Amino acid sequence: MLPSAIPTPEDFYRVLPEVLWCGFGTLIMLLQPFVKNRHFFTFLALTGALLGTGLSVISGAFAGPGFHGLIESDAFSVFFHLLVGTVAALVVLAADPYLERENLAAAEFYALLLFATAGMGVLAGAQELLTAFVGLEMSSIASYVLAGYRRDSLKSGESAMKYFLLGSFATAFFLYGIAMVYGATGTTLLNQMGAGNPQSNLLKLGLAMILIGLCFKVAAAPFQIWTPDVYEGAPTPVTALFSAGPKAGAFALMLRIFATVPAATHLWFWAFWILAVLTMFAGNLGALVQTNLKRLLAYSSIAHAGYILVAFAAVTYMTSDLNGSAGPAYAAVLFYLVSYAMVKIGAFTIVSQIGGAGEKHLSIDDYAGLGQRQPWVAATLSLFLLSLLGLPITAGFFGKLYIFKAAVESHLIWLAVIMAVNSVIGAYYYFRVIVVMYMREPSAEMAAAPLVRFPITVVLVLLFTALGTVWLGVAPNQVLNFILQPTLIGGLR
Amino acid sequence: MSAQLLVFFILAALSVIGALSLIFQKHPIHSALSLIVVMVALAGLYLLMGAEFVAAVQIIVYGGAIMVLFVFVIMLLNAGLEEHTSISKMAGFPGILLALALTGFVAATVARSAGLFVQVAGDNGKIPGTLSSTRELSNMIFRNFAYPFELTSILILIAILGAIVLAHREN
Amino acid sequence: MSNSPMLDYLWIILLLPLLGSAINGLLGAKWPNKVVNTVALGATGLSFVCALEAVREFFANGQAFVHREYFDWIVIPDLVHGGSLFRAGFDLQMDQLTVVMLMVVTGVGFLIHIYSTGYMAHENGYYRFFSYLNLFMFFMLILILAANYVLLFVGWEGVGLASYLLIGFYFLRNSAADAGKKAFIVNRIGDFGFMLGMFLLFRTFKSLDFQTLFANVSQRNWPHEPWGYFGTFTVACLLLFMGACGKSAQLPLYVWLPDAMEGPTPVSALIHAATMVTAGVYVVARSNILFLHSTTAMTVVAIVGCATAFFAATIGLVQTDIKKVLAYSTVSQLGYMFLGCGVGAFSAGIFHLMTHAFFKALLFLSAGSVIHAMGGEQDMMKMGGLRTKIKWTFATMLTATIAIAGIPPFAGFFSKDAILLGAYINPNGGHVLYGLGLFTALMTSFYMFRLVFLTFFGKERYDEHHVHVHESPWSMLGPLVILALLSIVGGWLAAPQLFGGVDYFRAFLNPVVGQLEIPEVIDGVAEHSMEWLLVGVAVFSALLGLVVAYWMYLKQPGKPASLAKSAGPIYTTLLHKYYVDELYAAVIVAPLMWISRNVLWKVVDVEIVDGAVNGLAHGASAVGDASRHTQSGNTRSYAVWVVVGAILVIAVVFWVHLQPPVVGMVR
Amino acid sequence: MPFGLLTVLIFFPALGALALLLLRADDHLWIRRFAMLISVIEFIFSLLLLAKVPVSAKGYSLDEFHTWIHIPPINYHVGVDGLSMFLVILTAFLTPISILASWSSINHRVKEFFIMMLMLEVGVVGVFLSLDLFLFFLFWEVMLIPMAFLIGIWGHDRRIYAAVKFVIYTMAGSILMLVGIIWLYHATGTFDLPRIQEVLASDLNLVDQRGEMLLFLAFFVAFAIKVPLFPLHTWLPDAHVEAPTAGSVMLAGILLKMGTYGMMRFCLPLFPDSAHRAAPYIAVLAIIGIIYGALVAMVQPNLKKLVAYSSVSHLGFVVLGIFAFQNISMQGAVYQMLAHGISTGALFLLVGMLYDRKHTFEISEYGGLGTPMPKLAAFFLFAALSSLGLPILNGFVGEYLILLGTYQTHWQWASWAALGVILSACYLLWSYQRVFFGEITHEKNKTLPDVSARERWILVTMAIVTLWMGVGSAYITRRTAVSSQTVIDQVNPERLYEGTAPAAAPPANGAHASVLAPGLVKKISMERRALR
Amino acid sequence: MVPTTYYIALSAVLFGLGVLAFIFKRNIITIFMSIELMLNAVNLAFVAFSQRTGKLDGQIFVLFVIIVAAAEAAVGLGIIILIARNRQSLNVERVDLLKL
Repeated sequence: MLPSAIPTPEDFYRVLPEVLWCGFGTLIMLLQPFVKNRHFFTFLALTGALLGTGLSVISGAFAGPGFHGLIESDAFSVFFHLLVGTVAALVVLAADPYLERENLAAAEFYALLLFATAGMGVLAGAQELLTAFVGLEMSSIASYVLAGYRRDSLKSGESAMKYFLLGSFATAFFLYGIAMVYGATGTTLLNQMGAGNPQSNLLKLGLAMILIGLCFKVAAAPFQIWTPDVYEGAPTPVTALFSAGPKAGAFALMLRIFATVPAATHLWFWAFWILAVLTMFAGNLGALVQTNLKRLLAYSSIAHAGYILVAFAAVTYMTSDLNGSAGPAYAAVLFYLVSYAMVKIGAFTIVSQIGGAGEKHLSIDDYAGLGQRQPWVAATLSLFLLSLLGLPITAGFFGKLYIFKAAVESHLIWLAVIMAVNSVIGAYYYFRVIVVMYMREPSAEMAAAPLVRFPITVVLVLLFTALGTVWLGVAPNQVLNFILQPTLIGGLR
Repeated sequence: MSAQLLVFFILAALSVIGALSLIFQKHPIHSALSLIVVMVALAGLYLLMGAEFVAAVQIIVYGGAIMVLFVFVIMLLNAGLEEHTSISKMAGFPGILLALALTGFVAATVARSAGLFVQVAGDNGKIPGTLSSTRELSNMIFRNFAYPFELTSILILIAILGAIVLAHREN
Repeated sequence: MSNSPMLDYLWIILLLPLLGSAINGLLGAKWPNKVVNTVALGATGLSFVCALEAVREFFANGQAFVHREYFDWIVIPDLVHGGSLFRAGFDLQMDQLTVVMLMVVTGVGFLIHIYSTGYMAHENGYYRFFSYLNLFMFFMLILILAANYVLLFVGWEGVGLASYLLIGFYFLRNSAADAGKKAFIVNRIGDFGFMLGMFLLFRTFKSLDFQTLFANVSQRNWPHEPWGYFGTFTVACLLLFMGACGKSAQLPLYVWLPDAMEGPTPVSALIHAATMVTAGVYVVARSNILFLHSTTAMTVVAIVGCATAFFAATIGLVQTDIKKVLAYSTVSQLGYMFLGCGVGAFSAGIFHLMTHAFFKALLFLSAGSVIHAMGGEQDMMKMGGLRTKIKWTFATMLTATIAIAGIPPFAGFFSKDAILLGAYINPNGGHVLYGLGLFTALMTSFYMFRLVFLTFFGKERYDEHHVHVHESPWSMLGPLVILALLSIVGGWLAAPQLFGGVDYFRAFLNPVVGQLEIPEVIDGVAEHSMEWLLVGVAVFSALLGLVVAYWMYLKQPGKPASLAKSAGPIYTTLLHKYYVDELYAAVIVAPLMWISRNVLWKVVDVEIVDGAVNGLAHGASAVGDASRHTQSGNTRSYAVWVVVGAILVIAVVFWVHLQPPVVGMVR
Repeated sequence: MPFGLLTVLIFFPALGALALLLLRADDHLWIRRFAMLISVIEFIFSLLLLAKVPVSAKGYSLDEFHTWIHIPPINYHVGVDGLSMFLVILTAFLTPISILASWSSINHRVKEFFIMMLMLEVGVVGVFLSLDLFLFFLFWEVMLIPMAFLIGIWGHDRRIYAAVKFVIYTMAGSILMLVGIIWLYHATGTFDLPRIQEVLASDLNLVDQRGEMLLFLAFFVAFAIKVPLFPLHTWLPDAHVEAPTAGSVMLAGILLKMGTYGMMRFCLPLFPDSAHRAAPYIAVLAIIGIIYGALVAMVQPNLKKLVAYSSVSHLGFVVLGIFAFQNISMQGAVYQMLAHGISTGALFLLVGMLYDRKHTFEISEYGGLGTPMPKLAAFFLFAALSSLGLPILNGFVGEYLILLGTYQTHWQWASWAALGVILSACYLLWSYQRVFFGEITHEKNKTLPDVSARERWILVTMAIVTLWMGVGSAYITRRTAVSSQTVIDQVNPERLYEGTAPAAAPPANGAHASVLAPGLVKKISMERRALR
Repeated sequence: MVPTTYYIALSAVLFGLGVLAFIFKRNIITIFMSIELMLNAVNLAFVAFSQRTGKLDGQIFVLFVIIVAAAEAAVGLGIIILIARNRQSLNVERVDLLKL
């Protein structure tokens, strides 16, 4: 009995966000020759992003496998759809003044952004490796283009080239991994992989290769090497997207694989342990010596990937420990991704605004005296930095807390301690930025320059992210309840 | 040695030689041609395995379209002989050694896991009739894998869009 | 209402000087001297009157022990059993010993206040001086009225503070400031011992109230600690004695007292002669029950006292500063008092304390009068022949000298004799102590008469054009005269039975201090004849000192110089006070400062601790900086890193099969 | 009423800071007045505690409980006992004092300054009142930022270095404490302090010995850094020297106490066995700190650094008192915390006043100041005396009780620590002499003005409190008795040493009480271990 | 009949050579080609496994990989053109503005 060629309506509901994102992306492309007003596209893209995000609730209502089990609509995927959709909407808002300032085409940018978001959405819902691969490529290829979007800038082009070459390189690994897993298990459906012999070296190797590919995407050391360059060179709103969106998607897939495939969960914990430690140190130590804020934030996002990997180590440990429940560890990952995405987008948006035309003012020294010149901006950036640092009443604190908790509950005390040490190193460079903003006098050039304007869209982004950061830091209950609902975690197992 | 095996070895040798040639050719156009050799050799192997449709696509799309694109770009950019710089110390001896190590390990692992391959259709490995195979392929693409297939259209759209954005020269 | 109101309100006695101090200190700056006088004298005078009244009531009540609790000062409630774990109340008590001290402190203190109004009349900071002086009175009264060690310690430290302030009264002079600081710090060293002593007592007896503690000791038959046994009593007493050494300037903590002469002379008289420095003796006497439980402690007290007496006297022999001579004399006499206590003759020690208060205060005040007359000159070598110019001063000074030299029937004779007798009959090396004490008496007589001769006799060695010698006002002479009278008759209170007297003093103190029974037969000789012999020897030695001084300083004025030359190193050593200050500076202070600065601060703190911290920070930065080089910007290198990562991941997946660690949790 | 006095106490300054935000930034006078008003009202609120907390109330009073976060169960649980009550009052007292002290010396970014002061108060009061471990940690961290800003913005030349050092040091400790807190939560299933105590007490096997020690250390190190205990103290001199006067006062007066408070509140009751095992080492560190801090203070050429090092020395006493596990010494430690807050606070105020006049902390730049400014000199002497522990001033009571209590079980510790009593006299009097005595060596110093009316008010207030605490200590010790007894009971359930017997009896059969008492603590610890 | 292992081994070798080429080559276009080589190796593996398992989805993958490769090629060559225009060099080692 052949499956029907016509997908059922339910199937469409389950991929509604992707459909909407792709649809709006296409729509924007179609309208591009006819509409000159760039704000119109902003509006359209925002509508699309938000619509897709909002309607992911519908796909959540039709929980279950779709398209013959290739994708799965569950709370988990809804969560990630909400996340990447919100990220996309925020990036749209943040990009509007940026594109205008840098005189870049708006329509294509938004279209690519929406396609990339759709790719991430696919990644989040994928239950099958090929679908995941296509989703990954959607987001990746769009990302390559976005990274090089400032064509006139040497750095932007270089960023795109590095991202593209190394990204494809890693994708090849990922793909090879899929091939081996397929060879070892005869299937690419995640939930059928249990059939394979978990002791099979081929399966191990395949999963390792997949891990390598994903680690590249989430910038885990020693695959993090591309991150600072690409982040620095890419247009700043794109950097904001990179640090939040694709990472979330990749982590989503990683969670699915390493929570679902039995062979993948068995004693993989050392790999995550080592990767986590390396990543944390690589990010934090690298950030210590940075003078460019954008680059510093890039290193910091490496470090945060490391923290998330700590939770992964806990996840894998828990699943290998028969009595343990990995629930809190999953929750830690998810919560962290939310809090982190919010903060990073906010921070990069400010960097994007302060950077000025041509992104000339990226050095930390350019922020000297910001506390006096633009107190609200400085306060907001400080809030983000403190959240990254993990100070209480910010989202970052709870994020870190849950990871610590997951690590401690998995008896990974030393990992927790190493993470603590890294938090302290991190505190140093985040705090240094705050110090510069508040405790240094501005340079003569910056003092003479007019105040940086913050258009309404950017203010909206900042308002949303800042309030979200505080909200998650003060009352994380709702988000936690959502994350911890049994269907979300149970859906994975 | 069976004829199939012989053909396999010839094609395998061809592909490896092509790959090596890709590496050692100085001019990109030569490298591109070497890659085409590899692709053709692989297409032959696909045929050997009975995957005619894939072999055809390999030749037409890969060897034809994509590689032509490469050659076109090489010509467009008027790329000359490869500049032989060695700025990266990492990519010198240690890099090559590491790459070889990786290759060796992967090859050894897969070679030794012969018994671990999942087998579904018996040991003969014969794929049911080629004609039906293509038909089944289309069935699978449009039924089982309809969703990713639709997604690839978006992917192509992205690629077009990207190419325009990147290569488009304003005025 | 009680029929003894003053005893119920004992705190008034000490509150008055405090009020005086506070009023003068806070408001006196803008007042004329007269008002300041009125307040200060009023406070002390009233306090003296109240003390008299209290003493009267004490006697009227048949010398019953007085103990009044006013409020809880420090209290740690015991919540398990009720009551308190530790209580240091603001409790005052009065017994015979207190009476003696109270009379001495308020009486002499009042006299010196009067004297000061004359002496300090032309000084800046007049109000400040009286404020400090009253403050001193307050603390001294706390010290003697306190009913527990902790409150006593308040007075103890408080008088140290007052002493610090008064020594440093001329704070523009660095030497004065130094001396004040030195006094405080050396006292603190003693207090260190005192505190530990208290702690040990509390640990053993669970109380620091005199009444409770002494009752416990005397009623519960704590065993006596023989020589060489370091039990609670011995250790506690030695620690307390350490505090006494600091306060009463005994070896090896005496060094501050001579320097304390930087303060105004009335201060020297009051604090550094009559009252504060005797606090150590008072504490030892107060704790006599404890000391009597330990042979070791008693012996140490006796030895230290005797040694100090001797040692300070030798230094006194050669000093030329009139106040320094008196200072060493004070140290020496304090040694005597301790000798008395140490041999068990507590009442003799206290008696000497009292007589000493009279004549030493007198000596200082007279010396002050001399200095006043000489316009601030203190070097005896620049005086001489003052006898005729300041007659009253001379007369009083001579009285005091005779008293301190131990010539009967002046006060010093009786008290010193009692101590020497006590030493002589002490079975533990008493003869040695006696011998040293006697020799010290000889030296005392010598240097005191030397002082008198140098100052009042012989040729005038000062420039008459610049110094206008004049007699002091009656505000100063009055107290001198009163004290002179006391120096003469004070001793008769305890005229021994030998002279047909009744030892009132001893009998009076009997309930408080353990008494030394004078055996019927000493060394096989009947007691009285032996006593006569001892008295004779003592008087002889005093007279001998007088004669030698006369011979050396009046008959043969060149002799001292030539003697000094021939004695060479000994003389220099004495002149430099055995180089003890220098020794302390070289052995303790300098190394401590050097180590603190160059090792602890600059090496341990800056280099090691901070260095480690900064080193960690720098190390992290260095690693960060080093890791930069992996970030070469070269895509090929990056690719290699990806390969490295791939190999790493594969290697871990394939070869790391360790079980995850489980740390520390059983659950 | 859903929220009670304690909530008001914690958040009232935050409200004030928020309101302050609305004032015009250039209206300095009203900003100052308003901040002063807020802090004074807060002080009055804090005094209400005295009335509302019964003297002999066991456990926590006025506690408020609101659920906050479900997973993990984090609650807003605050309460007060004798221990925290006075620390809160001290905080509320020193804040207006500091604000008054900054009245004219802070002239730029005035609004931010006072906001930071009030936020600091929020954090500190929160730390003292939290009964939820998590809440505690939250306030602990929140307090960090305003303090860092106070140092970093309004500090002196090397302010940034000092601020960063302060933050990093504290973070290093506290993040480990966070791990410890989570571990503890993992073991007990709750963050609620009273609940954790119950759980730990009811099930001795909950945490094994090694685990308990690790937990103990995780907490202890964080607190020890804050105290600061040798050798974790090097941030303190830097922070103090660079901080503005108000910052120094708050830092020395209150922030350091958070460390010792934490030890009493968490280290001892939660991990009694480990506390016993670690006590000898900690005591040694405390004693080293006492002596070392004093010696280093002695040779400081910088007056403010001298006072800073003196804090190291004084806080060493507190730690010693805590780890002697004696009610007397524990009470002494509590008292010393309060006393040190006042006396060292006063010293810093005075040093700040000197700085306002002369713009230097170098002792060599001063000298002979007693002549132009007798009042300041008098106040300084008063503060110095209270700091060096002169009886009837506040410093004595704490020090004395600590040493007395410690001596009861560890005479060696007390003896060594008592050396600090000598040394404190050395460095304080010596520096006093160098600053105020002698002839004036610098011409400019001759015309320095004496204390102004505002400064006099500050100093008089401090002096009165100093004196009152020195004389009326029983008022406080009666109120802290229950709490410290509770701590002792938790750490030392057997209570072997403190009998009721008003006076010990002499040993029977002539056997003699030796001064060298056997190590009773060791015995207890072994007994406890045998129980497991 | 050729054992699947042979194909897989060949694919591994080709993949490795691709990796090697990526590291070894300097010209961006050639580096991109080496990626294509790696993808080809993957394809070989897919087809081989597909033959082995007798399931067709392996071949489907190959088709998808080819589509993706085409898309990548379009974008990649676009990027290469961008680089070449901006820098007048195709040597990947010369493109190192972003570093440290």
